[in-house]
Amino acid sequence: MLVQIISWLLILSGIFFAVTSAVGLFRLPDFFARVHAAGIGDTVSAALIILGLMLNSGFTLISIKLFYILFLLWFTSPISSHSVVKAARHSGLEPFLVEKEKTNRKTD
Amino acid sequence: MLAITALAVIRMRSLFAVVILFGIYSLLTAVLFVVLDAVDVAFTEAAVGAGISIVLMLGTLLIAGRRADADTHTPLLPLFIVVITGAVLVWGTFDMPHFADPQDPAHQHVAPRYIYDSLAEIGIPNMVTSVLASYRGFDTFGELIVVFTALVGVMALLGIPERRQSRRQVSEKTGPEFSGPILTIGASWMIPFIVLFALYVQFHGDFGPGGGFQAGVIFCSAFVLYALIFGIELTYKTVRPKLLILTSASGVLLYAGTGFVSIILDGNFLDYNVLSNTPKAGQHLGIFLVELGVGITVASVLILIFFSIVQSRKRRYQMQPDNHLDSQVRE
Amino acid sequence: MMTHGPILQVVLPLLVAPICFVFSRFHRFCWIVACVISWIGLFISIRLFFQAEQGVIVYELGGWAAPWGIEYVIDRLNAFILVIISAVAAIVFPYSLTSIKAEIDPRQRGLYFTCMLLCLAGLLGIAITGDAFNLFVLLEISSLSTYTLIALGRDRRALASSFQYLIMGTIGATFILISVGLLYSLTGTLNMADLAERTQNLHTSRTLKVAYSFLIVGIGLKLAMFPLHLWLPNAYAYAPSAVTVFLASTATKVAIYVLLRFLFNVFGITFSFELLQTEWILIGLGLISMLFASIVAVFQQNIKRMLAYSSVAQVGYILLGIGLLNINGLTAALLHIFNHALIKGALFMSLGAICFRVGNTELKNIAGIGRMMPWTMAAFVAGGISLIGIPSSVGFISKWFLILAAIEKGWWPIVVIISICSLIAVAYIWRVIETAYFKTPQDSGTRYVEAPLSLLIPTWILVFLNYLFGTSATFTIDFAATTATLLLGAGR
Amino acid sequence: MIDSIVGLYNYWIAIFLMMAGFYTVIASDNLVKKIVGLNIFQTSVFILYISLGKVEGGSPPIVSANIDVYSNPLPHVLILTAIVVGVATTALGLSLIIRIKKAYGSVEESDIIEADQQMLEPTQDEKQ
Repeated sequence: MLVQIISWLLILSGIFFAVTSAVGLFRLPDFFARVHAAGIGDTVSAALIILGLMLNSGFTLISIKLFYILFLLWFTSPISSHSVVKAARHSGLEPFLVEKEKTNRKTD
Repeated sequence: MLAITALAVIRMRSLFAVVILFGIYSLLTAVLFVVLDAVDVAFTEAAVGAGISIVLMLGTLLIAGRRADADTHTPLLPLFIVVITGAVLVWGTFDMPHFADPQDPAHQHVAPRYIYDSLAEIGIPNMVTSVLASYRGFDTFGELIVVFTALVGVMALLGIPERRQSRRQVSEKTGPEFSGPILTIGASWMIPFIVLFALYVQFHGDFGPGGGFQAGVIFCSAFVLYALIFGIELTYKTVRPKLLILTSASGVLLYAGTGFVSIILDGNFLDYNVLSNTPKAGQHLGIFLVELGVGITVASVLILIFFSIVQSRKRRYQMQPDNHLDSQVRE
Repeated sequence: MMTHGPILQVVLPLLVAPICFVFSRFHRFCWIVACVISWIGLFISIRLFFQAEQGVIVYELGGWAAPWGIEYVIDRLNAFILVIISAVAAIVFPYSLTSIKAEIDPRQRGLYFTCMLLCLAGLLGIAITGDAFNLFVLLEISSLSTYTLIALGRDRRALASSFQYLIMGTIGATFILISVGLLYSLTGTLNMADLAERTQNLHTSRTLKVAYSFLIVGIGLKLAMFPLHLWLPNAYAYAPSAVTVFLASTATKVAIYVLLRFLFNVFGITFSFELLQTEWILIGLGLISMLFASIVAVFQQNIKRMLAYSSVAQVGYILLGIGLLNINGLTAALLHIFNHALIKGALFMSLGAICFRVGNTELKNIAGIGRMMPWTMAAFVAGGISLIGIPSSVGFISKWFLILAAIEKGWWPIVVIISICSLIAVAYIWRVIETAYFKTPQDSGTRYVEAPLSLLIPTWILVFLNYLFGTSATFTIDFAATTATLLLGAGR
Repeated sequence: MIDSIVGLYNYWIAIFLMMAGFYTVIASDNLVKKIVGLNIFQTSVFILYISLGKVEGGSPPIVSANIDVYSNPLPHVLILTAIVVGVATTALGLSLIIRIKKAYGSVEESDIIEADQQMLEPTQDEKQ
């Protein structure tokens, strides 16, 4: 019973983080901040949800598979975020603050 | 969701976005396929539509440019044609058997044998694999030939990928130096797992979703990742295009050879029953060989096509204009 | 081994194609292998032809019985198509080696033979299979290799026309796929014979009608039926000559075979003609394409393109023959499938020889060539005569039966239109002859020698066949008439 | 009526998607977009097929001990084949596009038609 409650708590908080990251994806001012928001969704929320599901299913084959998924996600999604940002930097996109500073300097 | 994505594709003019949206569309379709119980198909659609097709399309975009011009001609005629066709189809559905009704003729005639007898006749639990490789084995052979034909076509058009001679031509924009430590280490950790997974899918196709084709696509994706991170030149060193040409042909020959062996052993073409002492063992052996052939060919064909498209950026093609009177008497 | 004839017919080229692919750098080797395979194929198909006279041959692939497995069915109709395809292949393959020398890059020649083998196998497979979905797969094999072959043309327009064909061809194939899906949902089977049986009591179903119309449109795209013919002239005009010969004399014929098979056997006469009255569509489209394409052909500057339009017109004759729906009409259609393969084969082959020397087939560039390359031009003239339909050539026989069929129905206007189209054919063939024999070259310095024998011999074999089957036609006529009777009797 | 709407809804969605893809193929000027449209068209036909194979209450067609109703495996097999055919066509189409880009310098259909007509014009002048 306690396991059930903990698992549901984990899943719910995972959902909360997922929603946060979705909001961030739309509301944040520039590309890099949005990648950051998406990163939350990929790592924290996915991890919480999967942990919750693992507790829910108990010690079975499904749990092991879920663990593999978690491992894969934690391994790949930071790398892919990294490469997306790298590509963006490479193609000349600059963070919002840098841009802002530049415009400020011009107006000064 | 699917409809919105499809409509967005029509409206968008950034080709990059169009291609990525198509990937999303494919993934959504794959999810829909899982809901509709077609796990094998979903697997393939995800691997092909959201995987290899996108890679090839993006490779093309590198050369063809990213933006589409605004459509110049009026869309009225196409719209008219499309509306008429759609209306005819919808009209036609009114006499169709209803969705998911077990009494549909589609589920009454041929399918029950596949569902209820295939375990006894072929001996493997995944019905899709038994139908694919045995009952309708010739379709799969045809499918393999289609992939092979595409390879021949791409190579005829874009030239055969070759290793470059001089080492200086390695461009500074690719290769491990460019990718940085995070990507290189990440990729070198991932690639063995991808290959392992491909092998699992290849040999587990009898029991779960998967099979030669999916395995081939996954295998190919490992090499695409390698090429993206470590640069195409190193990839050529890892796996030589000539070797791939050989393996792509040998996969087809393995499939056809299985068929011929069954002819020699006094069965019909692709009749696996005669391959071994008992029909079931024969079916096992036959399906194993055939799936192996599919896997080998698909993997090497897709890698080769990827190489060709990537390499074609630098290649030049001579095209003679049509009206050349200067071509004098030959011989 | 001979009981495996049906499968060997298709699989031998498929088996050799990968070998050719691996050794594609040695294009002479590929050529020899391809030729040998095409001759073996011809031998097998002739054997099958005589076997099929005795009764229908059924071959179950993988040893699974029909509706569950895929089966090959060979009756008189497709045995006949098989012979046409493999005979054309057996002549075109030897012809190719010299012909592509002038037109294809050396590195691509081995791949060219690989593609030709794949295309051949695909076409043979379409003709032989008894399974609706298998037909789609084989159709794609032949289509994909065809797109490649067209794109191998030297002109950059070959690329654009190949792409256009790829789009239209894939739409056509997808339409066929939709139709097969609808049929499957109604009947639960994919086997053609089984489909025929199970659609019998579904004639009022709207789904069946939609499946039928999608199938006709899909095949129509492949067939270059009148409003859907746009891809054909460009594709034929810019493809390498040997490819044009092969496609013009086989690809559309196979599509017509598929049309006949579905109209008469799968859906049955009662459904396709008595209920839906398809014959009017066929007659209408046939007449329009005859008139329209013939007239457009007269104004072409490129001879290959001109003959391509003429091909659209000839498809019109065949559709008209089917649409007349009596024994004479159907006989004419079947005869014309065979005869048109011979005629267009001979014409495009002689054009290929001209192209080999001149470098292109623009009308203005061949002025005075009749005296420089007498044998080649003579073959062209002989083929042209046959195309027009002058007695003693094969073209005459099929037109004669077509006219007989129209008279039998009492439709005099059709007879008039057929004669008008023949007159237009005289006009466009005459333009070529006039330029070739009676005009002097613009640049008097250009001299061309006669085409090499490796091109002339295959061309003249086809010309000879044109007149052989034109003068002693009893065998073909008898055969076509019995097959026509069978077809008309089948679906009732 | 309601019965038929519920029973056919899936097919209608598939048809709508098909037509969206079909429209992209014939209406857009850009060759890459045409290929994407073709893919959408084909993928939607796959949805139609897979919908045909679904059985109420069925489960994926892999034999396991305590399941009686399976969905129809045949459409799945057909679509596996068709997907492969689709990717083969795509690959060939894309390589044609690359060659077209190199030969014409553009992948817009209207540009290509224009370029071809310009090529024809000098020949017509010579004739006059």
